Amino acid sequence: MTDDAQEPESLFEAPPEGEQERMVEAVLFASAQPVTVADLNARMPHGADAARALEALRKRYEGRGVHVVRVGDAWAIRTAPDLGFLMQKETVETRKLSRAAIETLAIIAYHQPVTRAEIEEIRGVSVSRGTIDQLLELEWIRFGRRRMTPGRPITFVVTQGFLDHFGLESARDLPGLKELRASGLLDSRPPPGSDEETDDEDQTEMFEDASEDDVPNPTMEQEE
Amino acid sequence: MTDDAQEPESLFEAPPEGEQERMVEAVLFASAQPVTVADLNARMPHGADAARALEALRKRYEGRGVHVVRVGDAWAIRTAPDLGFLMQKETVETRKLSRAAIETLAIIAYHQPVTRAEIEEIRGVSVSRGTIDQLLELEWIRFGRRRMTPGRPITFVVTQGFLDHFGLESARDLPGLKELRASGLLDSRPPPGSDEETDDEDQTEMFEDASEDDVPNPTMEQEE
Amino acid sequence: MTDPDQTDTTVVHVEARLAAEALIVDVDGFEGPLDLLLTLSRTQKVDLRKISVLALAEQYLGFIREAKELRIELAADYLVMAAWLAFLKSRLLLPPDPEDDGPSGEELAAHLAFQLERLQAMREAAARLMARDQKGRDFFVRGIPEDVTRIRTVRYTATLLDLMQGYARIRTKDEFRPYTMDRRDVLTMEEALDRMRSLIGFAGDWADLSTFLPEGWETDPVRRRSATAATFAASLELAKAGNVELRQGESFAPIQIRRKSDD
Repeated sequence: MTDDAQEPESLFEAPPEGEQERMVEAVLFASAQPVTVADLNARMPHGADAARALEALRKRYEGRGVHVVRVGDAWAIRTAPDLGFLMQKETVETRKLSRAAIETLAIIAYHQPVTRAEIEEIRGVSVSRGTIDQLLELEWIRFGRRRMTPGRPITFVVTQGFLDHFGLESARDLPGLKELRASGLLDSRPPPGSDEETDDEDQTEMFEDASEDDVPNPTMEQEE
Repeated sequence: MTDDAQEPESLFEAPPEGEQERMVEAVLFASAQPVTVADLNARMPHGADAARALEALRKRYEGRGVHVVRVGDAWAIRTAPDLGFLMQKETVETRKLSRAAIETLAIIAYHQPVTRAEIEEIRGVSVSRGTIDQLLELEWIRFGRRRMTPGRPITFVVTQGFLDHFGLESARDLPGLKELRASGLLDSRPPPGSDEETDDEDQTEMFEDASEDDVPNPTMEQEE
Repeated sequence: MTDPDQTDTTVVHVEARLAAEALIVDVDGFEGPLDLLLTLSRTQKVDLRKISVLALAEQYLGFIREAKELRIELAADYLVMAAWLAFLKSRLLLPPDPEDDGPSGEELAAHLAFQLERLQAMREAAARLMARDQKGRDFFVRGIPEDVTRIRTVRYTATLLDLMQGYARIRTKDEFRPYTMDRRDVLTMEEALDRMRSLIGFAGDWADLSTFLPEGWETDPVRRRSATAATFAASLELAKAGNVELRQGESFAPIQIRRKSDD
């Protein structure tokens, strides 16, 4: 800073140091980018010494909630690193399971233990890896035993977590097709003769099991 | 804040006041939007008293390049207005508001909650849809409650964004509000004679207009 | 309001004419009759509270007359206001009619004065508001906001109802399958009969019924079941016709079949 004593009191007189510090503070605060010393000097009134004001400001913010920090060759105000935890907000968002996931889960629940190929056969479409992963992640399904058939495919079964979530004592409490129909969940009338016909012996077994338990299901009533 | 002396040293012990002030400082600096006291308390550790910390912080920043300002029930850090000249780079060119929009805004601010018919009565002309839309878009006004009069017209009120934009702590701090109130100019004064006669025909029409507008708009309902 | 300024009327009238001439060019520049009245009232150069509404009515009516002479199209509301002011004027000038229980001329005049004063006050308030320090012009917000990072946990959920409806959906999908598609895994007796007829010529010796199942139908349990039933029914049919013989060693033993010897 040149301090020309000869120069008469003029428009170009530098503002007092405290004022310069305020200016640097305001500019650093409002700028969308870190600001270089050159830029600060260009913005401040003639004769101001941004570097010195910056140093004073930096000292002033020591130990505060925000700091004056150097970013490359520029300067910015940033939150003190130890307070970073205040900048996080945890939100829990509840979302409905996708239709594919619900159907896959239903098949596992009704037909367990069931292989992926069997799920695909029942749904009539392939089951994406993501759907299975999602159900595994939710801990609603887990791996069961391998099927003792060629290729020894892994099976899936539902978990205790699943039962807890759906308020079931056991997977057998799931209502069978007859009950679903009786409760109006299934409004279609089956074509005569195709009643409860299934593709697979395991399924038939499982399914008959389920419908044998046709004691009125209280859980289901509540759900309606 | 309840301070249970019986409670042993626990996880819930509030941080020291200086620390609380740093936290409030960090959060306010980080946000471009005003932050409510409730939000501050929610983000700070259990037992902290954001309101008290805010008061200390506000004092600390008096006379500095940035200020702690109150905006309705929220707080924000803003640059000191006298340093605006340094900020040409940050200045956002705002759309120039029409005279109608400015007057409508003032009427809403000073008379709130106010119906469209009342605005029209004060200005002596009908308020175009575009004017209201522009103010809504700027988020300077919002829908208030419906007036419990025939047609249940919707009212307008100013927002926190309005207060923030004009540097007002609350709508009570509007310039000249007290004088206007004292002189009775903010009273709703119906025209002499009952509403059915003379010039009131126009008004009745306006009312009907307004209520027609209201009906199909579900957003308004939600706003209540 | 019996006009105390009655003596000024002629002066006011001249001023009003001058004002009206200046204003007429730009009648569209006014925001309605009230705005025009407010502008005209300024020529009285008094506090709006002390304004002479009668004089103002004269001014306005004069303005409208001028505009008509110049064949300027006036919006309906200007004419409505003119009619109303003419009515007001007569109310103010004539002694009150004891029969009429409507508002008095003074009351109407006072309300108009109030409206003008209020509009003026709102305009001043608007000006003061806009003169305040404004965000983004005079004071500024944080340029580099450190956004609160939202750690968003998505919790997926489903109800038992969803589960059951999902299952029901899959099951009914099968039931709705057109009948012809179901026949993919069904061997009809006619088909079995045709097949048996062509094969039976070679079956001179006892052979298991199962060996007559069509190729590929013996592995899949559903198809096997259907094919077995159809083939069995067909063989009964052939036996009835006297073409084949059937035998079974014991209960649940394989059923055997052979062509009936011609002898």
